[in-house]
Amino acid sequence: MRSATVLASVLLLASRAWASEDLSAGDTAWMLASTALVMLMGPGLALFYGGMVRRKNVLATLMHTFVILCVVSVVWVLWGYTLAFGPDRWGLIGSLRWLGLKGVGQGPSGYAPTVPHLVFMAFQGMFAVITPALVTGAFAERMRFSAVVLFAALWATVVYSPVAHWLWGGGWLSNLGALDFAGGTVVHINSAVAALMAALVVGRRRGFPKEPMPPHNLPMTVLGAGLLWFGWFGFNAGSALASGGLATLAFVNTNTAAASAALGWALAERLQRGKPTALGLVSGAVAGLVAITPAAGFVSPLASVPIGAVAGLLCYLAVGLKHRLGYDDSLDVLGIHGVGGLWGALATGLFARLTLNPAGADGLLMGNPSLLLRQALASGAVVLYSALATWAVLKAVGLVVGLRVSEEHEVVGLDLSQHGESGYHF
Amino acid sequence: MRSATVLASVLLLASRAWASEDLSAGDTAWMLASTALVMLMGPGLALFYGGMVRRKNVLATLMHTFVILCVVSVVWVLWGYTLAFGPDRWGLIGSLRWLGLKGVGQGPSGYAPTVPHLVFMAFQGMFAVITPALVTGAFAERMRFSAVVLFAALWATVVYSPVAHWLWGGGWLSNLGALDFAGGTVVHINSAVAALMAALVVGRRRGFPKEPMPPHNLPMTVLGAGLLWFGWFGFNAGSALASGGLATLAFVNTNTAAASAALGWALAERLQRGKPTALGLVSGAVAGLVAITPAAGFVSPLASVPIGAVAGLLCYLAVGLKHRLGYDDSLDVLGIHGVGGLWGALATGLFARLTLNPAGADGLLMGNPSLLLRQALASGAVVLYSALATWAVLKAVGLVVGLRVSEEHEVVGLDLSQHGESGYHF
Amino acid sequence: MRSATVLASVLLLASRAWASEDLSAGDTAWMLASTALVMLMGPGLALFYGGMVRRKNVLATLMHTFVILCVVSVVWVLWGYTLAFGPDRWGLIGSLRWLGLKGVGQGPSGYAPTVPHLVFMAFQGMFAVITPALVTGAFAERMRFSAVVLFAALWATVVYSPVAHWLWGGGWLSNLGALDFAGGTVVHINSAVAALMAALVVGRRRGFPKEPMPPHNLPMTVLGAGLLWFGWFGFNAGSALASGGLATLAFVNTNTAAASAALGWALAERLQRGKPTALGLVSGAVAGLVAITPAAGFVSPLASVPIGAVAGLLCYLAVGLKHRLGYDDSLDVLGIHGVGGLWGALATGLFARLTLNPAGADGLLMGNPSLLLRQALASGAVVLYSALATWAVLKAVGLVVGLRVSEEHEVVGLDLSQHGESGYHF
Amino acid sequence: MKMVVAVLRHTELQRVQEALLALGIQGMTVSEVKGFGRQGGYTELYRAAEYAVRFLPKVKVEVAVPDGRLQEVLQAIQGSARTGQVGDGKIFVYDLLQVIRIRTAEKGEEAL
Amino acid sequence: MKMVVAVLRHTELQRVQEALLALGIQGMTVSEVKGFGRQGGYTELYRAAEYAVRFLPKVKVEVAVPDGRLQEVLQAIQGSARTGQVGDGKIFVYDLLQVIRIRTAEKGEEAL
Amino acid sequence: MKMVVAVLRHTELQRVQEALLALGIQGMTVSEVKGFGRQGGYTELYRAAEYAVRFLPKVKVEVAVPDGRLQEVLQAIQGSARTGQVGDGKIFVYDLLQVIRIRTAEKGEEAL
Ligand SMILES: Nc1ncnc2c1ncn2[C@@H]1O[C@H](COP(=O)(O)OP(=O)(O)O)[C@@H](O)[C@H]1O
Ligand SMILES: Nc1ncnc2c1ncn2[C@@H]1O[C@H](COP(=O)(O)OP(=O)(O)O)[C@@H](O)[C@H]1O
Ligand SMILES: Nc1ncnc2c1ncn2[C@@H]1O[C@H](COP(=O)(O)OP(=O)(O)O)[C@@H](O)[C@H]1O
Repeated sequence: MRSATVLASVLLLASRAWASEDLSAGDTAWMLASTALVMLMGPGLALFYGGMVRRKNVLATLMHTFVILCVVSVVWVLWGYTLAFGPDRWGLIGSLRWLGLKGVGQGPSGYAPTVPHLVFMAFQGMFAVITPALVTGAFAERMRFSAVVLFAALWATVVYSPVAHWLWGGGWLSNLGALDFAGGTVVHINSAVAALMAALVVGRRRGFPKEPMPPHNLPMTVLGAGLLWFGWFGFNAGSALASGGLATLAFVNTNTAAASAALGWALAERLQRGKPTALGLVSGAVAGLVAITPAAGFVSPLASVPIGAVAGLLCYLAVGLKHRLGYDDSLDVLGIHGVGGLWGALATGLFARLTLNPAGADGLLMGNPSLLLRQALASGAVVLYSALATWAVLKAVGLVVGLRVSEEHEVVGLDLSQHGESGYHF
Repeated sequence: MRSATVLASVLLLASRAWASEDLSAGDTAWMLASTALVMLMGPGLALFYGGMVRRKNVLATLMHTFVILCVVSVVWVLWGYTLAFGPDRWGLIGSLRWLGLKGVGQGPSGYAPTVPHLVFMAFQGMFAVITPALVTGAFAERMRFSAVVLFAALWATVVYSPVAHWLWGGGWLSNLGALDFAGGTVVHINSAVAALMAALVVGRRRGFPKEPMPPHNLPMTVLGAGLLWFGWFGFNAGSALASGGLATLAFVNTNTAAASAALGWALAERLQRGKPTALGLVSGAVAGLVAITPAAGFVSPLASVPIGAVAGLLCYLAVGLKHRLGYDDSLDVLGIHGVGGLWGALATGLFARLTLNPAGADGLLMGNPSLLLRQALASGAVVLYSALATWAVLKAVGLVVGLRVSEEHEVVGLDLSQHGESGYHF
Repeated sequence: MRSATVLASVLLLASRAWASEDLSAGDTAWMLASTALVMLMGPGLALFYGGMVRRKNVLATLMHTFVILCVVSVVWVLWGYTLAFGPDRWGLIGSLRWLGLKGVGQGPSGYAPTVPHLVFMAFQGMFAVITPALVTGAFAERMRFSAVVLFAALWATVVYSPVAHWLWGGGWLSNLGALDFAGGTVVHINSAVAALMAALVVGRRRGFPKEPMPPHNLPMTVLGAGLLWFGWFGFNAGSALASGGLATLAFVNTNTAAASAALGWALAERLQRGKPTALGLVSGAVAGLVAITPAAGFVSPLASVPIGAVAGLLCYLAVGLKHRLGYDDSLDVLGIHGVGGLWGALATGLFARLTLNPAGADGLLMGNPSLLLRQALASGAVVLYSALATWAVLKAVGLVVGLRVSEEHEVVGLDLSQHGESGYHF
Repeated sequence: MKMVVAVLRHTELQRVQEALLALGIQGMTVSEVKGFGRQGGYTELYRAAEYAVRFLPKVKVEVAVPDGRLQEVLQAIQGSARTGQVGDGKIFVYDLLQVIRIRTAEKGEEAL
Repeated sequence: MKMVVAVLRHTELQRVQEALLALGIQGMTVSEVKGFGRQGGYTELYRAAEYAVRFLPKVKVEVAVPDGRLQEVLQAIQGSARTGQVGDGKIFVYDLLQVIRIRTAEKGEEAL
Repeated sequence: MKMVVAVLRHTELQRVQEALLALGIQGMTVSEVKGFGRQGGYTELYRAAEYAVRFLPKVKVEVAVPDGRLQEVLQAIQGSARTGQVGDGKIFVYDLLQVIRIRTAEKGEEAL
């Protein structure tokens, strides 16, 4: 009898342990921290971009990212999340079942069984924020503020949510077997293509490319890059959706690729122009962070070195294109996030190893060429959809509020003309 | 016999699991991270305020928050913690049993049974730091440095510790059933009332309100707001005192309210004056963070949208008051933390739902008007006590070291006259 | 029979619990967060230093730390980690068994049994980054960029890795019983001695000490100090290599010592020169963070108050030495990290208490004088080795690429002459 | 025409501007300068280094005026910029050979 | 010799510089100033405070020229700095008693 | 009275100031300028964009002096500001019609 009691209490204990294993405090702690880190990429990006524009546009540029953090945070809670991650409809979009977060609560979800559904929602929401924020680099220094707000709300709904669904919400591209650990395709290729469309539709800055437009505050840009690097640990290692070995692998790869890419870019500058630059070093780091994003949970730390170094080199070469081709992607979203993201998607197809992550696949170097193909296909699909849908969104925004400020306001600067403020009173 | 051995070892295991469940590594990880995040709100607030003052006072303003981080950290360890959280005396104050952290160790406490007592102490200490630091916005650009130091030490002891005890340390207001999840009353209403008293006692800046005193470095303010938002995740979600569903709920509400409030303020500016501003956007975000603070663990994410939006609107209207009423609350502590905090306390009484948090209560919208009453009562009690006690503290500081710098020093600027430094040598 | 099944399932449960205890999600969450925090000390240090130099050298100074983050991150993955932490050879150095992270994977290691080996590697890697980055303060405003890059790679290999091995990788100093919780000797004394050698070998800045060289942007330095303080929580509390009581103790000590030291320095300034300064306050905080580093996991929070306060005072006195002795340790690495680190190492020998950490020891105040001796011995050994080896590294770098820029370039500034950039276009 | 150049305290700029507006002066150009004079400076302290700050921030106002209005302009500036403390600044008067308004190519007093 | 001082819009500086280079002018000195004139300013808004920004950023160009080249320099500046909108700025001409090149101690027109 | 305006390298400012103090000169006004001249500039690189930096930072010193002291002041500046490298800068001398000390309303040489 005593034994029975003991057993009963052991069973009780077992069930408690079971229950507390369902929702892991450690995994939740890491996902909360990761979500906060990805949120910090917003201010990081704002500073990264804000330092690169001319002084008269610094506040407007900071506001672009900041207001998108606000707009998309609300959109995501109301309808963005359910469109991206709600129960699948035809492989294309999420249903409206989780509209306004109905049913998204403190218990776990199918996406991440050891953490509250709400933290998965919040983590993904920060990705929905950062993606349109990246696009703003393309139309910096000339876009109307109201156009940015409207663009962000529409684009998050019409472009980001479906694409996220395709790869992460159970949509057709994930069924196809394409891998995107933390958003190389969903975030970077997607935003870069949108950026190119925006640069083309909105048109060049007055004076581009003849007039010098040097960055007004590069220490601000360096600080922004530092915060981006820091936040990216949440972005990539958080994409394991749990604490543990996989998160750690992604963490290490993230750091290694960022470092390698910064060195790659600086070396290229040194060789071609004799001087490595601060802007080059931090741009290279961002390029490496972009490139490792889709691969972070699928490749080894050693593979991160070439993935990063090549990213630094390729993106350095790519940022020169705009001067030759004549479009004004002002802060090089295409050159860095497009080229870096595409290289990362393909590099995943080259370097991935199933032994590192059973949810992954083997890449070309492990003798499996099919993954590479699937990566190319997924990238291509996103390029196509993003280009068309972004074009439509921009046209709609143009009709409703107008895309560009007047030439006089552009000359005076957006801070004074659009917001009635000056960045500095020194 | 074998069975007995098995049982024994199972029991051993059970007791181990029990023990390790007592102190949760995951909960502790989140509380450590949260404490660090709240500490970062110090530098965040310093920059938020530092960017808003004139160039000649930037270092002095940064130092206000920085020195308070130092002074109150030490005060808290020595006597502040035991006054606020030591074993209750008459519902009014903590006893001196934990003076100098005697008995506060690596094991758990009654306040948070799954994390070390020391981390609870440290987490609460960061709240004791940030509260007087908020007050400094009211007397920026004219207060003596030694007065700030003395004020912080006294105020943390005489005002913050008792009020924290009343709501969180087992004091009379918590027994009354008033809710304050993360400090709407203890931190924000409390500091804002103190700020108003300080503005009145210290007097206006020379030249206020006629002379223009535009912010000298708004990008600094935007960065500060970004760090505040980031750190606030620790402030609010850490107030669950554990990782898990409740922390997640508070996290999501925090982000949603901040975003909604920023949009609310910007919209109000747009409607009333035609232009949304960068300072308005980030001020709105802070207003939303303030307002959600007391409610974060009691309301749903959908409720955070109106809580935030109304906070943005109300605080926008409130910051105008000082020009009409003539007091110089230089950086609008009352307008943002007072009005936002009061609205948040009442909104908790409106939107709280017992089903979300069994330690909470139902609010008016769930058919329970009594909570609203209790919220109003608690706020009123804190307003009254804070006003009187702050007044006394200011008078005492004034007698001992004098509150204000000389007019000549105010004109030259505090950096040069009080600290022998210039913020910038450009 | 039923009972047998129950027992079996209980045993299954037991084994699962066992397994999941091997790798703790909570411990891993804290180590991932800590690693990210220590990485952020890179940008923090960059800003701390960058604000103190003259405007014309701000980017070069930021780049020093940033490029070292990149170079050492790669070096560490490739060969640095195995030299420092690979299986011990003669108590002096790690073997090459883990070259290129071979065998360093997602499972636990002997160093930290509850977290993935990879996160231990990454955490330690961030220490290897920050140590040479600290050195750059000694030769700011005159060093060639290529020399910095080469110096970092060599120094991390030849100086940092062995010294880390001696104290943390199972080398002779740890066998001797010297304590260094988070790097007082390995990081701070080591970098400070290297800094002195660098200041002597590279020589003074043109114009030192006659020409005024005031910091160009002190708010940047304050922000950097804030980020350092925040990141230091990862540095010290992460050095527990797990979440829990010990990490918490280190966390609390870190905060308390930083606060006390800032107050100590400011008080000394006030007494000696009448005015506490912003640069003094934040320098004091850093001095306190340095001093508590070796002691953080061995002493009580109350002991952190004198450890910090004395650190603030001593370092304040020490930074004056360079003007009297005539070497140009430009940003006071010796005065702060050397003096603070040495004091911390000895203070550990004074204040350590075995009851707080069974892996520690009792110090002099607990009646055990031998620890103090061991601390002095370990410090002495590192001073000696670091001085000689750093000298050799500097000579080698000088031969290969030259240490110093031309005088003309120094006058124009490193940003323009070495990197073809200006920090600000205002 | 004359160019009146005044080096002032920042705090007095607004009063000077208002005094000039009251006279009907329609334009001026302002810049940041640093002044060294009898006014004592401050000592700046950065860790162990002390620097005497002998250059204090001042503001320089340039106003081109027709010859006939010189005296009243000088009086207006002197009256409004004065605090009576050392460091109030100086007014310098130069002869102006020519003034051209770029927009219209107007010359001389018409261009003011 | 004459000193030609022009207050211009920032956006026109490059064109002015090119026009002067085209004339063979070998040197100039530029500084940041703030101008007040007929050109309307902006209103700045900071929370509840509104400030009329009456001082707009301008750039000041100083060119010392030999007497014989004054007219063409004035024309070059006026031609290249003009947008036709209020706020184009002004050109002021002073007499220069002496110019010295510090490096060589050359004096007068040789020093230009 | 004369106004002596010198455009110098930043690095020589301190020596110039000391040279003037040694002459008993009691005041001066300094500002930041950018100079374009024979001195070669640098190339700035920002990602793919290269800009020739033709404007180099210089410092402008203004000293009002009594006529009788002009020559020694010119010599002091020229002597102390010279490095012999291209870009040492120039000294310009203007006639000053009037000087007023705002604090006391003193005029002319008394105001210096
Ligand atoms: N000889 C001078 N040449 C040019 N500027 C001068 C001269 N003397 C004074 N100044 C300017 O006038 C300012 C005020 O002069 P100062 O001697 O300090 O006070 P005050 O004019 O009240 O006697 C100085 O800061 C400087 O900018
Ligand atoms: N009387 C004046 N003295 C000095 N500067 C002047 C004067 N009038 C105008 N300015 C300068 O010229 C600039 C342009 O003048 P403004 O009246 O706005 O336009 P415009 O020259 O096209 O009529 C002003 O911003 C100011 O810097
Ligand atoms: N004609 C000029 N008018 C105004 N400033 C000039 C002129 N020529 C040169 N300067 C100023 O003098 C500085 C030095 O001139 P530069 O030709 O480079 O060297 P140097 O005087 O040694 O020949 C320039 O940077 C510029 O600021």
